[in-house]
Formats: sequence, structure tokens, C-alpha cells
Amino acid sequence: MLGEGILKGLAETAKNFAGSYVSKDRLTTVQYPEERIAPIEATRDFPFLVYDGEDWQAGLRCVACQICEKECPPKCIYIEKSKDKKPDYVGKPQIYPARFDIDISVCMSCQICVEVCPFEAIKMDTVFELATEDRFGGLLLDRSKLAKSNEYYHTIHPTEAAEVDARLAEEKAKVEAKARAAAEAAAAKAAAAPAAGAPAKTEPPAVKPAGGAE
Amino acid sequence: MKTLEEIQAAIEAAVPGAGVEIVPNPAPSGEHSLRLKPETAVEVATFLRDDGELALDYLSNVTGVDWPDKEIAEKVKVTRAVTKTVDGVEQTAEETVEETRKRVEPGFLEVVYHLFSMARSHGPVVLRMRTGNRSDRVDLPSLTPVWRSAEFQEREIFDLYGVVFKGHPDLRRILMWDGFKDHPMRRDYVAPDDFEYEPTPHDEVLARAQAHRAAQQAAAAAQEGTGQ
Amino acid sequence: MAVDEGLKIELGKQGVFVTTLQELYNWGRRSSVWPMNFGLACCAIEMIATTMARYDLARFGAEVFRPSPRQADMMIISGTVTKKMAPQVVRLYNQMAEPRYVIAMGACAISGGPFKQGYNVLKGIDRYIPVDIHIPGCPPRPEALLEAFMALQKKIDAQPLTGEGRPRHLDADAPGEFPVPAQGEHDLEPAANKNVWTVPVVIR
Amino acid sequence: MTNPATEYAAGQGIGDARLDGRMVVDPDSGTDLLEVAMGPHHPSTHGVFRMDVALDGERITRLKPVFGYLHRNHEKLGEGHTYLASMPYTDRLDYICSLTNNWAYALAVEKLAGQEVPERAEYLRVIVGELTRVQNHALSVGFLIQDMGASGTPLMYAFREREKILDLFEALTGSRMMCNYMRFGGCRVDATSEWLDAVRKVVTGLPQFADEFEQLLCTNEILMARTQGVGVLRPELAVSAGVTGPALRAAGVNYDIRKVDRYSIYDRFKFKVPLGEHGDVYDRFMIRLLELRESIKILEQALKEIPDGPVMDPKAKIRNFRPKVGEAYGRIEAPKGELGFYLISDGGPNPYRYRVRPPSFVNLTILEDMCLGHNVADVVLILGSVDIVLGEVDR
Repeated sequence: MLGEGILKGLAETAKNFAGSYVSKDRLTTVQYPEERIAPIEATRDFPFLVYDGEDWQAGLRCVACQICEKECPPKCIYIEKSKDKKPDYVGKPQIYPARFDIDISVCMSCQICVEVCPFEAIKMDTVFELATEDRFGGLLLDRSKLAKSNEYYHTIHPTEAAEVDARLAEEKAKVEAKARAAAEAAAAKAAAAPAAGAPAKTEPPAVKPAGGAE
Repeated sequence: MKTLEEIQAAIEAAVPGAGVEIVPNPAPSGEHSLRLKPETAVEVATFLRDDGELALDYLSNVTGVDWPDKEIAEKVKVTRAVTKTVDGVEQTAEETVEETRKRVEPGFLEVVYHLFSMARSHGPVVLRMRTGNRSDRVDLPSLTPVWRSAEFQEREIFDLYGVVFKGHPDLRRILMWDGFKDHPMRRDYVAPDDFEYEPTPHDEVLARAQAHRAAQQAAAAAQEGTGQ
Repeated sequence: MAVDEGLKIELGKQGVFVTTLQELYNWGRRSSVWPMNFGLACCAIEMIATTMARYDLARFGAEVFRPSPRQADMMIISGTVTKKMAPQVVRLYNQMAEPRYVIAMGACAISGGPFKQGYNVLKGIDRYIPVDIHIPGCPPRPEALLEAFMALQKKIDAQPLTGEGRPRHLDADAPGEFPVPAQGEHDLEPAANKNVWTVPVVIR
Repeated sequence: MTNPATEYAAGQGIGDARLDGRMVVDPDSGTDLLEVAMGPHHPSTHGVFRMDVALDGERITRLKPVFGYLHRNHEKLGEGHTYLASMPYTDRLDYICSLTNNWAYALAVEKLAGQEVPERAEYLRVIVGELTRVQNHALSVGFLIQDMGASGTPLMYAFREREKILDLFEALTGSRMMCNYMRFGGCRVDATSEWLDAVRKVVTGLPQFADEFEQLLCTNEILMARTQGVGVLRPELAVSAGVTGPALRAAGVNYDIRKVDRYSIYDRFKFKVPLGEHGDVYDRFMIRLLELRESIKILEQALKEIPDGPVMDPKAKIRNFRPKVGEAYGRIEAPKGELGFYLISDGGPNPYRYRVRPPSFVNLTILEDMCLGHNVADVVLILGSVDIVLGEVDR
């Protein structure tokens, strides 16, 4: 019968129309600003810099090694190294980025910076609501805008952040054990010479990784 | 499928004087290629397509490669044993001259064809052709009459590399606009200067952004100078 | 003349709606922004996804994608603008009726994005036409486009009908035509429209 | 001013052997040809594609595709980037199927460097690759129908299914469209068992979607009238013109790289290669729906068999990856046809030559041959049935 195919199709549309009221699989509209699609943990949007502790300037994990700057495919990261050093999470004095800019008008959210970072300092954010009228200032993020706390990292990527914290804690424990062993050895060796113990002892870390897995 | 040597022999038998060379490929992929002489390329290609056993009826990929003039300085360690000015010791030790004498290996453009057989499900057979140089002897025979799939790809090579395909039915620029003069995929191509705003520059971009700013400042200074 | 916000809400509860002409006018404008059916690259797919059932741009009065620039108020530059395409984009923008708005969707439209250093890629459409809202992202999520659209609506809402910052169709001095760049032998000519494109100096 | 169309008719253009016996312009009609530029801004060119069309009334007498409106210098940028840094760029080639692009590139580099891929990674590649194929075919059919004038409904259904698959991609790779998932020697992250369960759930729903889609479209009289006998592609021409993918198989040529090259682990799965008979738009449309069903079969098998294990070759290097001097051509059966990457290494961190063999671009070679003699309205359909993505055509 001519028109049978069309009728079949129309029946299908009717089924879908009715189905959209009952079946969740038909993905009906999410009323965006009020409702949101359930966040997916792995989501990535733009990079941010993780800091430990309260003060973002003191706690930045980044040591300005510039690996991400070199590996960034569209070259949207700009880093200037600091002249002075400050202790990192294990207490080792490290240089820090005096300037760390990401041009998110160029960033392609590829996550390669995260992959190559040996210090777990740069991670992917999930914030996407960044529409702005400001072409230049609004899209060039500097350190203060990029720095976000480890707690925040835990809220957006809990599993990944827990893994990272466990790894860092392990590393820190290793370093501390090493330092303790060195200190003990130095103390034992310098049992006769009382002044020798002091320089071998490492400074206690200024910042501890907050919210650790331990 | 036949080995490359067998294919070479078959070509020589079918097209006398074809002069096909085997170009080895050291990569683990082991895809060695055949270099054709431009004069006999169309004949050889027709043979490859029509031969019952090879039946390379499907030309998958056509691409250009630019090999610019290479200045070989260090490789000219070939003992220029002319230096007898020494006080009487060995002459071969006179390697210092090489720095000043640089040999320039003339560059060329290369076109690479990847052939497969749909009828017999084998491949790839890789063909290559070279132009005489990179400036005035850049014509090669077009293989579009043999395989239609070369049509747009050869146009692309003409556009981006500047290889002129003789016998191509419609050789025009394809990706860039018609009035465009350069061949941007060549390795010595310099992109136009639009480096005003580069907040995160690196290497070459940094250099060009700085050059751009210097030029702008100079222009501004000159304008101020004329204004006063 | 502005009415006190608190009073207005109070009156609204009583069933009395107070509005100004400006609010009414802008409400009408912002609730029926018709985008142009114009996709350039990857972001266009997300733009289409935004119009589909799950995100539904129609909720904001912008589902009527017009294929003709003459019937459109908003242009979503969704993707890389190449130098070959840029003259056409400017031309299409010129053909749009006032008041017209431009959303640069995605990194490529804003700055050339990851393809910025390509020889045929325009480093941002704002070199030739004024852009109202920029959405970073590669590509931005459909929600990001919705958010940008709401930002545009806010912008429209805030436009006074007279004086400084009035919409372009009420401003006789606003430029109607933007020069279309010509395709030269090596690059677009001119490389940017100096009236639109003012760059801050970043010293590195 | 000379009229290029008449030049063409006089045989000075591309050669009239292509015209297939059809008359190009009626010499007695006394009318002029009308030249129309369809695109680059045209709602049904799937992006910024342009066709310069010469019309005799409604009939196409000449059609010249014009490319380059999305020429983003992919290959040039690839030569300036490290091997790894090109990976996210491949996502943006065929931006509907980023994962298969990743795969083809990874395959080519693995061939170049002689790397092995762990078994679990191969399975994951197959799973994401086939999911990509499903959503691409659904979308391409949806767009085809949209071009036909059925604006909305079928495309909306296709997008609904795509959203489900995209959610899976996002959960695995972090991004909806630009997944950047594969690495040389494996995949970037491992899939959790929850993710695999989610895939199973979606895959169980897919046959129902395919049924619905077929119910909705396949026997629709209007669709059949519009597509059957339109844009016929003869198999000989298809082979000569290097057409690959569904368009080739719709012309009846049995050539599926998954079967021919047996790359990755495709020899472990049982699936059929659907073939068309007439090579017209309807066949190409049907082939996509049938392939979608075959992909579901592969997915079901892969999800059943996926082993545990690592997803990256432990010897694989992420940074400072420098393959030895040489070259390689790696290709896969992407949803649109043969996607190949040709790489020449000079031993440095960047490829010396980075070439993409895009299926859509080569498939367009015969667009004119398919369109000649048809009406303008059919051109839109024929183009839709070739299924192009401009990111890949122009690169």
C-alpha cells in the first residue's frame, strides 16, 4: 500500500513521543541552568594548578620545570621561573613559577600537560562556564586564576586525586625516611662532634599535602 | 603478492628501459618503494594496474615530500688530500678545510604513491618520483589518467608543493585560493606576519612576535619623527 | 525611568506587572534571537547538539536557525575561520540585519586556537568583525554554548535604548558595513581591520 | 567572457568520457547555463564546502567542488609538532569520529617504530572504534535525511544515540568529542569495569535503536522515491577513483580494510561486510544501517572477550619519542573509508613528513560523475550520501 512506510514511520515517532514521558533512555531535555547532567568524573576542560595547604602562593606544587610548556601541542602555556627557591611538598627547596599563564583561547583541552607533569602539579578542571565579553583579559589565565586547592581537586576528580595523594604521600614518606636515616647516620657519625647534626637535618616541610589518603 | 624484486623484474620485462629502482626503507614497517623515472612512469603505472597478477587497481594515497637543498658540511670529511703544504707529515690529517667547503646537495620534490589491489586484496606497493629540482624543473607526469583517485590529491600537491603534473586534466589550486602565490607545505615557506598578539610565545613564534613588535615600534617612531 | 526592583517584585506578586519600555523591548529582542545556520568546523557539531533534544536551545527562543543571513540576528562562529573563509564570514556578517550579535564559539573562532600557527588560519575572527561573547573550549560543551547564550541575553537586556551603549540599530553612527578582506598573494589584505581589532601589548 | 561550462561541453574541460553517455547541454534549447555557487555557506554542505554548479534548467551539467575553506594546515602543523603532540590534532580531522583518527595515527606510528600493543588495549580500541562507527553512521544517516527535508526527527534520534555514546567517551577519555585517547603502544587510561558495564548497557539498547531507525526510514516511500536510482556509482569507477568505505561497498565492491588487512584484532570477530547492488544513494544509506548492526555484533563479541591486563606497552615512551629513520603507511577502516597516515621519520622528535590520507576527500573525486544529469535537489542528497566531514576533506 502506498504510504505504508510513511505510516510506519509516524507510528515510530508517536512511540518515541509517548516513550519520552516514561523512558529515561530517551534522554529528554535537561533544563540546563537549573538542572545539570550528572557530572562525569573523568571530564576535562581546562588545566589548573594544584596547591596544597591554605596559601596558594606558598603551596603551588609546580616547580616551573617547563615540561608542560614544551609539550603543550598548541603552545598555550607560558612560564617564567622564579629567581629564588621555596620548599616543595617534601621539603626540598625548588624554584616556582614566577609567572604561569595559560591562554585558554588557544588551549585544546588535550590533557598532555597533565600527562607529562612529573610533579602532579597541573590537573584538568571541569569548569566550562567561561563565556566572556573580554577577549584578552578574560581568556588569559594567570597563576592566581589557575591555582586551585587540592580539596577542590578532590571534589572534582575524587578517585584520581586520592591516587595522586597516595602516590605523593608515599614519595614523601620515602624522602622523609631517607632524610631520617641520613640524619641518624650523621648523628651517629657526629656523636663526638656535637655541632654536625644540625645541617644534615632537613627543614620540616612548609606545606603538607592536604587531604592525604593516609 | 610478488616481492618487490619480482615486481621490478616484471616491470622491466613489460616496459623495457623503465629504469625502476628499489628504495629501501629501514623502518620496521618494511615498506620499501620503487622509484620510477618520470619518462616511463605512466607506462609503468598502466602496467601495474592492468597486470593480471599485480592488479594494483586502487591508488590510495598520493603525497608530496619536500627535500630542500641540503648543505652538507660535516659529511664532506672525504679527505681532500690536496694539502701538501704540511711540513712533511701525513697529508690525510688535513681535515680542517672541510668547514669552509660546504657541499650543497640539490633539493628536489618527491611524490609518493601508495597502491593497493582491491581485486586481489594485497598491497601496498609504494612508488616514488622525483623532480629535477625545486624551482624550474618541477614537472612530473600525472597518473590521473591511470587512476582517477590521483586527481584531487595531485592537485593538492600542485597547490601545496608546486609540483606541476603534466597531463593532469584540471590542474588548479585546490586548498588555497587562486591568487595565492606560495607553496606553503615546502619547508622553506615563511608564514605571513600576524604575530601581534602572542601571549604565550615559544621559539619561532617568540622570535617573530618580538620582530613584529620591533617593526611596529620602529614604524611608530618613524611616524612620530615625520609628524614633528 | 527605573522602578525599584523590590517594589516591582512586590507588585508582581499582587498581579501587577510593571515594566519600562526598554525592558519590554529588550525582553522581546532577547527572547527571539535567531541564529544563523552556519557551521564551520568541529564546534558546529556541538552547536547542532545544543539544538537537539537533550540541551534544547529552543528553550531560550533561539531554535529558529535561519539559513539566510538576512533573517538572522546572531551568528555563532562555530569553528576555525580560515583565511580562505574569512572574506565570506565578513560578507555574511555584513548581510545580517541590525541589531546583530556574534558569538565566537570555541578556541579557533576566538584566536585560531590550536591551529593558530597555520598559514591559512585566521587568528581570531575579531580581527574583522566585532564579537560579543567568546566561549573558550575545544570544543565547548553544549552547556557552555547555552551559558554563553544566556550571557548574550543579559547583554541585550542591559542595553539602553538611547545614549551610550544603545543597540547598533538605534545608533545611526554604528558602522553598518565592515570591509571585506581581499585574498592577496600571500595573505589577507588587510591582515586586520584596525577599527575593530585593538590589541593589548604583551611583552615577553 | 568565456563560459567555462560551454568549454567543458566542448570537451576542453576535464574530458567528456565521464559523462557516461548523457547529454550535457541541449544544443537546441537556446538557453544559457546558469552558474550557481552552492556554498561555502549552504545549509546542506556539511560545513564549508562549495560546489560550483552549472545548471541547464534544473539539471546539473557541471559540478566542480571547491575545497580549502577549512584548510587548517594540519599536515604542516604535524611536521612542527612531536609525534605525541599530533595526537590531539588528529581528533580534529574527522571531528565526528575522533577515536578512529587516533587509532589510525597510533597504528601508523606503531608501524613506524615497530611497537606492540597489549591485548586489552586492542580490545579497548575495537570497542571505542566500533562505538565511533555506530554514532557516525547514525549521524550521517540523520544528516542525509535532514538534507532531504525531514528536518529534525531522524537527526534528533541519531543525536540522542550519539549523546549516550558520547557520555561513554567522556567517562573513559574525559572529553565528549576530542578524546585524545590512544597512545603509541596502547591507550592512555584503562577502562574500569563500571565503564564496561555502562558500554554493555548502551550496546544492549542499540539494536532497538537500529530497529526503530529502520522502521522510521527504510520503507518510507518519499525516501525511496528521492534516493533510489539517484547518484549511481559504478563499481569500476569507484575502484579507479579510490572511493572507500560505505560508498564503495554500496557499489558492490567487497573491500573492507578490517577484513583485508586484519589489523588490530579484527580477525577474532565474526562480522559480515554488507554489500550494495545498485550503488545509489539508497544503497549507501542502507549500507550504513547494516554496518551499524554489524558494529553492534563486534561490540558484543569484544565486550564478552575483553581480557584483563595492561593497556600500555611498558616499553612505550611518552616523552622524547624518536622513531628511527624510515617511513610507514598505516591505514584503518574508518567509518568514512580508508583513513591512512603516511609518516616519514628522520630520526628527530617530529615527523619529517606527516600526511593524512583522508577518506572523505578522495571520495569526493567522483562527486561530479554522480551528480551529472541530476536535479539540484539531488546534489544535496548525493553529497550527504558520500558522508563528508570538512575537517578531514580540507585538513
